Amino acid sequence: STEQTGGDGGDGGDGGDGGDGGMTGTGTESGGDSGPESPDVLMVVGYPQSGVQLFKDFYADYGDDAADILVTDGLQDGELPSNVGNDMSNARGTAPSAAGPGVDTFTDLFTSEFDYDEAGVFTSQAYDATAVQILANVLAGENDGQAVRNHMRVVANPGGDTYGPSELPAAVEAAAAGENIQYEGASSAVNFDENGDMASAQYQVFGFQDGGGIESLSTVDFNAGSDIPQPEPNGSGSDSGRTIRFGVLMPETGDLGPLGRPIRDGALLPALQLEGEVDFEFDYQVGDTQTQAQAGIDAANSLVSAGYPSITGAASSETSIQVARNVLIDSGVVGCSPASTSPTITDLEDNDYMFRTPPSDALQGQVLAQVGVGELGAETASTLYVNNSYGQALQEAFAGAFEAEGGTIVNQVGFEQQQSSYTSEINSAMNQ
Amino acid sequence: MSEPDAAPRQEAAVTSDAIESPLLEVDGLRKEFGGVVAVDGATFSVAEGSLTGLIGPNGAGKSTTFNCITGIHEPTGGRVTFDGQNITGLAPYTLANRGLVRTFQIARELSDMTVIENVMLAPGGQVGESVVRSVTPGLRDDVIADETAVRDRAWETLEFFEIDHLAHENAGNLSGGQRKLLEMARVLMTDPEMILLDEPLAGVNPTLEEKLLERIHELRQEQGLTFLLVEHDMDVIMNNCEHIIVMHQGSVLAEGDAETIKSDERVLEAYLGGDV
Amino acid sequence: MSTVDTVRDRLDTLPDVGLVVGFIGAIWAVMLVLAIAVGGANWTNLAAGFVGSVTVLIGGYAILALALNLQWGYTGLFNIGIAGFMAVGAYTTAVLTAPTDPAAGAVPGLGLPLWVGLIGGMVMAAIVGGLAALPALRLKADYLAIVTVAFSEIIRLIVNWNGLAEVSLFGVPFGTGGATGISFKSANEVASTLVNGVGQPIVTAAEGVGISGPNLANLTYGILLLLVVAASYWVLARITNSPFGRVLKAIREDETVTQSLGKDTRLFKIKTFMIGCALMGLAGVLFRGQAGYVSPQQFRPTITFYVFAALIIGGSGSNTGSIIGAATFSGLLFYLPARLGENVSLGGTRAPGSIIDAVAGLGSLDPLPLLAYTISNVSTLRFVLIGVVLIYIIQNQPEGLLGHRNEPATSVSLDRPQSGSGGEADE
Amino acid sequence: MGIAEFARDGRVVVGDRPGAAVVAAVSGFLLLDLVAKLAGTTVFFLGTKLLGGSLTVGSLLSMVVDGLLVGLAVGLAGIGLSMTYSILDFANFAHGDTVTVGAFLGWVAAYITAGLGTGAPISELFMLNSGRQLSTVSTFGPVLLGLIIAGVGSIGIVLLIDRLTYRPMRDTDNISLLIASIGVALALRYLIAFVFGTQTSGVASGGLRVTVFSMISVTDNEITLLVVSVLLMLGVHLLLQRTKLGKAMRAMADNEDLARVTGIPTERVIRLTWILGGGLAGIGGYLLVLESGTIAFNFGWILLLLIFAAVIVGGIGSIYGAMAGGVLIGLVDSLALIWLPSGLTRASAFLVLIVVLLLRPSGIFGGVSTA
Amino acid sequence: MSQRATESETVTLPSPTERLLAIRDLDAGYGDLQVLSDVHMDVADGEYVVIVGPNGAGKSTVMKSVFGLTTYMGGEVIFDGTDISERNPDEIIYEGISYVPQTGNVFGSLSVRENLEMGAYILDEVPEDRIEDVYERFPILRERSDQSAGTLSGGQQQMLAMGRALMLDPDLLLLDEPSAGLAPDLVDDMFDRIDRINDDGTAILMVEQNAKEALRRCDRGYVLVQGQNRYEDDGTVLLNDEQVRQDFLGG
Ligand SMILES: Nc1ncnc2c1ncn2[C@@H]1O[C@H](COP(=O)(O)OP(=O)(O)OP(=O)(O)O)[C@@H](O)[C@H]1O
Ligand SMILES: Nc1ncnc2c1ncn2[C@@H]1O[C@H](COP(=O)(O)OP(=O)(O)OP(=O)(O)O)[C@@H](O)[C@H]1O
Ligand SMILES: CC(C)C[C@H](N)C(=O)O
Ligand SMILES: [Mg+2]
Ligand SMILES: [Mg+2]
Repeated sequence: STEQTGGDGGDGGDGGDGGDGGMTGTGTESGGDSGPESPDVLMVVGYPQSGVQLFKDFYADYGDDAADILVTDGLQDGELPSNVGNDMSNARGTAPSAAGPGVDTFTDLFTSEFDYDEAGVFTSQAYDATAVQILANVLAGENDGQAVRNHMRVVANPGGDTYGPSELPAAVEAAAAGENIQYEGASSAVNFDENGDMASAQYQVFGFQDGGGIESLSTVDFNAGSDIPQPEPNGSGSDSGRTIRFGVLMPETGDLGPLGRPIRDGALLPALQLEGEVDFEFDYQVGDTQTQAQAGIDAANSLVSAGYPSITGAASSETSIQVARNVLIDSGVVGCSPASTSPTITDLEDNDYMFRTPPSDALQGQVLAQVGVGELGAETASTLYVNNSYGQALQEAFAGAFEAEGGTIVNQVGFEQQQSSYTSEINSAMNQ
Repeated sequence: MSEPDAAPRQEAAVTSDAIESPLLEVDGLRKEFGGVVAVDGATFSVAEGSLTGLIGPNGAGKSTTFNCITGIHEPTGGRVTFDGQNITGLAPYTLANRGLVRTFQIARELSDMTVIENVMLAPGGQVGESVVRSVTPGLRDDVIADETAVRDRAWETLEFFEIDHLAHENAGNLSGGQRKLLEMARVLMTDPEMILLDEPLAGVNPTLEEKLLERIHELRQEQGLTFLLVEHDMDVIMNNCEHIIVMHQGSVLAEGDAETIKSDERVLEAYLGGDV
Repeated sequence: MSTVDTVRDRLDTLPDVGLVVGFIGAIWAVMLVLAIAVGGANWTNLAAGFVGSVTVLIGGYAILALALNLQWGYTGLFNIGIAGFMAVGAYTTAVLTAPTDPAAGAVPGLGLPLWVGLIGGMVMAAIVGGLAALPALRLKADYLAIVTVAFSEIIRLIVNWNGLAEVSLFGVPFGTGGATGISFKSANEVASTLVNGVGQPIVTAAEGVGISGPNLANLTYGILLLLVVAASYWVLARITNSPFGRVLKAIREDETVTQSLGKDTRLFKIKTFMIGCALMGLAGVLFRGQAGYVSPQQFRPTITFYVFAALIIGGSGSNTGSIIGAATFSGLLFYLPARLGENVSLGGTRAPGSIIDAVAGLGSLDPLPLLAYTISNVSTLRFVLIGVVLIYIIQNQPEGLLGHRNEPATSVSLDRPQSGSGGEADE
Repeated sequence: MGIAEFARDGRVVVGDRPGAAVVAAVSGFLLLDLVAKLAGTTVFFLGTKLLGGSLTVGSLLSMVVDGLLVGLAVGLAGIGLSMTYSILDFANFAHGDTVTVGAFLGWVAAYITAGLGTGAPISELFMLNSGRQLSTVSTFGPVLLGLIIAGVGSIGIVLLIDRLTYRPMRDTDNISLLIASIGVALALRYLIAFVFGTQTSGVASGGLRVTVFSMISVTDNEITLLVVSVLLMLGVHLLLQRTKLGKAMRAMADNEDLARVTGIPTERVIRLTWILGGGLAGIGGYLLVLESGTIAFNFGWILLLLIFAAVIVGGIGSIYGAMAGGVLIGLVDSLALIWLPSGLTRASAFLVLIVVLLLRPSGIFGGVSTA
Repeated sequence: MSQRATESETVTLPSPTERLLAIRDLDAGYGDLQVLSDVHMDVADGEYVVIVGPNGAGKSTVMKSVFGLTTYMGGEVIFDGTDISERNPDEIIYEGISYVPQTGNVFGSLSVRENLEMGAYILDEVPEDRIEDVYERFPILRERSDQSAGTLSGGQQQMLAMGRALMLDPDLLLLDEPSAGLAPDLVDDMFDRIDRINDDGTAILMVEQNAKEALRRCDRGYVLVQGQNRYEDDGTVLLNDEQVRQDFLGG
């Protein structure tokens, strides 16, 4: 059974137990001395900047042995251990992986164009998101949101010749000629279902490497099983010399900054790759969401008013949802997020303007639970999650799956981004 | 000081215990600051229409008494009655609206406002002090009419105090003496019944000083105003006040007309130093 | 009042209106030039976007600066809790108007019409303002400041708190949405309905010259905001140019004296605080809630300081100055540099990732990396600019751009009345 | 008589008594509740939980230690704010950013010295992202050097700012100065952001952990914070007590013209004020980072309100007040967790600030003179 | 025009060597506002000089100008042979001038004793004997030595201000309306004390509205009107001058 802490946490209907943090768990009957049991594993959903503080506080108070740690895509930052000052060898994580046919081409392109050692999390999804938009734009023949929207599935889903990242220039030529094409990407085959979600998914289980970097341990495949619609080819194609316009909306700063900057670069890569190779001009602009919904909305407004018909972004689910609701849908601009994984996005009433290239966290929760129970042998777990659409939903998915696997959830504690200390939240989660 | 141009203007010979129709009564007033007892059971009355002097050595508690009467300080004990009503501890604005106002020993002009604005601030119950009236189109005409009247009166007052040439000057740029004049002018604009003056003449040029006293007498005669005056200039006190209260160490030492006071041994010893 | 007076009054006010219109027009012109310079074929739409955004910013800051001018410029009430009062207004409106059956994952509200929400927001902001003022009235300026900023942080932390994200009172579910925020029917939506309904011919015409629907809606919204500014200005000018305003000025100077002259200063202060906070609440919804979404993040104390910067640049104590200041701040200091940074590029030089790499370029006598780094960080640097401008103004022009135009707080001319005295008292 | 005095005067006290009574009642209840929680009992009344719950002594103590440590650093930073507040007579909103500047200067220095010879590129060291985590025990020299640089560097910066900003406006009113300080705050904060970016960097973590009373465990860095701040506070106390500087400072705070007429070299006193205040702020910031382990461009700004709370609760102008206020606010911030959800603990610290201002506008130590 | 009191050109100018303070063609004011124009004044060693004039004439401004507290606009102020017209106040005090301003002349939040200690700030040690002297002269100050000066009565503050200025045993003492707000016995007392200070060799430059008494006691007097010299002469001469009496002394 779940021990609820405190008395005033507001047991919100959808968000799980709120960011309650009270230290007053009704805990054990054994009297104050021995203290209540702490969980076997602590599942943390969050973003890198908060993560640094959070894990610093965790290791400072609990050391390496108190519990195993499970993290998610949001904390897949190779720099995390060195910033925390602990090798984090007790941590495992899961994240959508890059498993598309073009992944190697992409990795080469990415590491040679930019100054990175490896292609970070969601960078391939970002590449694909932009590539599909460019193709849809070329096929539609105009810089218009509605037209791009109508051609997204035409260029991505089965039907027509297949092109991957290495053949991107050829794909553009073909689209310009008005041909129906099928883009198969770096992250996956990139097939959009009814909701604009990916039809299949692969996850990787990772650990943090000694001396920095991410170590991939294994992968898990899923087929979401949803139908892949195949719209009628209806593109008119483009005259050469046209300017193809798209925006990029990414957290260059703020909590997601360390992940956001590489993702942004991934999103810009198709244009850099195509410039000079094809007979089109590219006009793009980057907006910084600062990992805040509001700043995201402002930046998106600015992109929309500058007339970009489609946008790669945003990263954080919270921002993507708010940007879609408050900007994109009203103004008829296509959004394609390379990183937002919250299940909420699936059901967004978005007039079909919102797409994404990574899979929904409904699946990631299951993978996490398997790792927890199977690999780490945990019987009890607590969750510590960033208090937004991403954190809430993913920890819920995990908790559900974990209990389904026979485990017990001890505490579910939410936290706010970028606080100066997380000691109290950690204490609650650790049942201390 | 010039020779008194007239004998002290005594409408009625008032003695210490026979004040008819007192306008202000102070009974057992007490004020402590931490350990210091600034006012210690002061009891006195001020007759309606009179010019009463309040004198006493430095630190006797005169200003503190003023502060307690006018609501700047909350008295520790005692009772203040004005016009038959208990006003102990009422806020300054309530008192001012009832007609009891004061000037400050150290002039407190509103320095970033012009002189005329300072003066126009004073009249009570101005129509335009209501937000609704100031804003609502039809009602604003009343405001303007009222303001015009206030302005005209303000100019007259400034002219009297000979600071009308400074009307549009910021009050903060006035000299020490000019500020005192402004302070008097402002208080008069409130249409008071009684004015407490805390050393209004200190630092005022003698020539102007006479004019001010002249005006005080005029106001008493024309409008029946009552004055309570703190002043260290004995000529002024003796020649103008029909009733004089002497404070010493927080309580009233003696009361009476000029002659009585001048000949009171205790007063001579405590205050006048045999000077008069 | 005589016709002559009326005419003179008109003339007195004309320059101010002219000034404001001219100033905003000039900012628009700057935006237009920028759009033409960087927009290429797309310039019309870009211009509409720039002008629309800048107008919304100007409108929002102008309302806030006017409200602050009443509280601080006139009365000396040093309120640095603006963000908190904005939050109260915005959140009240949001909760009142958010749909009862929200989209998945969003918080339900009470589903009332927008105008009810707006009035509710202003009233609530006024009430909370009054409550905050009540105990704080006894405090001197800088203590009041600290109480108000603490108050605004408490408000923000409370709406941020998950415990109120979704609650249910008498079976009616509603909430603040916690850190996630809340979506509601925004005034902007009304503007776009307007544009897409009545204004359809205009939309068609605009699209003909390449201006997109959203940009037109945004521009319309900006102009609506300016109308709100004009209305606020009119009300505030009347409030301040009256004996009421005079008392406020006097309170600012010396409260004890004002009390001694028979003014119940507490009442005046509370009224002022309430009026000002109501306006701030309104700005909270119309400006920060423009997109139909509010979150705690938007009401951090920094916004308060931006409003102060705007007012000081314009000249505290002057209503006209408040607007000019808001325009200068939001248009020229806040908006323009960011757009410049976005649109100026240095050919092929990509901005280095850190200042060290940027400076390293200087070693090989290549200033381009540093320049590129600077340009790509211009949205950071503009705050340095704002800080420096603030210091410069307060040092060299403490009255602000228009502070010297401080009008005496009165509804009539204060010159010596013509009749009566012939100036015999003059030297 | 100023408004503040007016407020302090008798009239208000009458209104205060009920307020004070409420405060006493609430504190009493919380205390009772705390005892019940420690005893692990819960008291029900009419079916609803009245008070109690459970709380281990160990976690109470660790909260107290946390609060104490943060409080000391806040108090240390607060001394400077308190001094400039009373002597230069304005609320310096740039103080929080001075804390940040000091911390950055100190940590960059510590990082570079610690990194020399390790082959780490200087640019990464400078940007504080080489991934190295310093601690007092493992890298004593660099940490000490950083501490000194934090103090000296922030003194330099603060003097420069005074020269450029405040000195040309010596005789303007305090609100103008306050506004200028807002400008300084913006400029400083975003200059740091321009140079160092907006990310949070982890720079320190405890190298050694000791357990005292077999219940509280503290790291070497926390001990450093404790020792250094107590020593500095003592030093400041002696400085102001043993020299006539303290009195001269108060005289200046009171009436600058008169102070000049009396022969007090006002410029020198102002400079000394900045030196003390700026140095302590920088060191306070450095120590805070040592304790929390992370540094970001706006941490001082976020802390500023807490520092103000400390200074005001303690009583402006009193250095003992600043220290005690810091500790009190630190404890409130940390202990509030016993009763409040974590999202609201910071709010409770601000609430304490407001309550103190209303009940005792001169602060707990108000009126007690500095030297 | 009076036949005795001369306008501007002086009768009894002390010989240059005797001049302790010489003000020449002084222009001064506040910010952009010029208050004084072409003011000249002299104080000889040990002399007792009084300035009278209507409110706003600029009397206090002259005092402040000597001490470097106004905006200097021209002319010179020479003290003991050195030009001090553009010096800072905290330097001027070392020359041997002390100043008691008309308003704001005590440190309100410091105790009475601390105020006196501040008076001797430029000395290395607190001169206990001088504090004792001051306490002798104004016993109330001893009684209130720990009370904060801001809570003293108006008159008590005036005494404290005088006491503070005397802590350094100056060569020249500037007094701005020292008798304002004092009880009559103290007014006399104050004048007596000033006489005594003067007798001990300290030169005095004093502004007084209690003009008759002041002119009676001083060596020489100046009448200042609208920022300019109007009359100057021996105190008693001015006192008996019909015009001066009429215009400035209240008849
Ligand atoms: N706020 C205060 N705190 C402590 N003592 C005070 C305060 N105000 C006044 N006193 C003391 O109360 C006594 C009376 O002061 P008050 O100002 O009333 O004297 P006064 O009669 O007006 O004297 P003066 O003629 O010199 O102005 C003095 O001893 C003064 O020191
Ligand atoms: N700080 C100031 N700023 C601007 N103007 C000032 C200032 N102080 C005085 N003045 C102006 O300078 C002129 C002379 O003032 P001053 O104080 O020297 O007069 P005074 O002769 O001492 O008068 P009083 O006898 O009333 O004290 C006045 O007109 C006054 O308005
Ligand atoms: C960039 C990612 C870590 C974002 C995260 N998957 C989210 O949905 O919020
Ligand atoms: Mg008095
Ligand atoms: Mg004077």
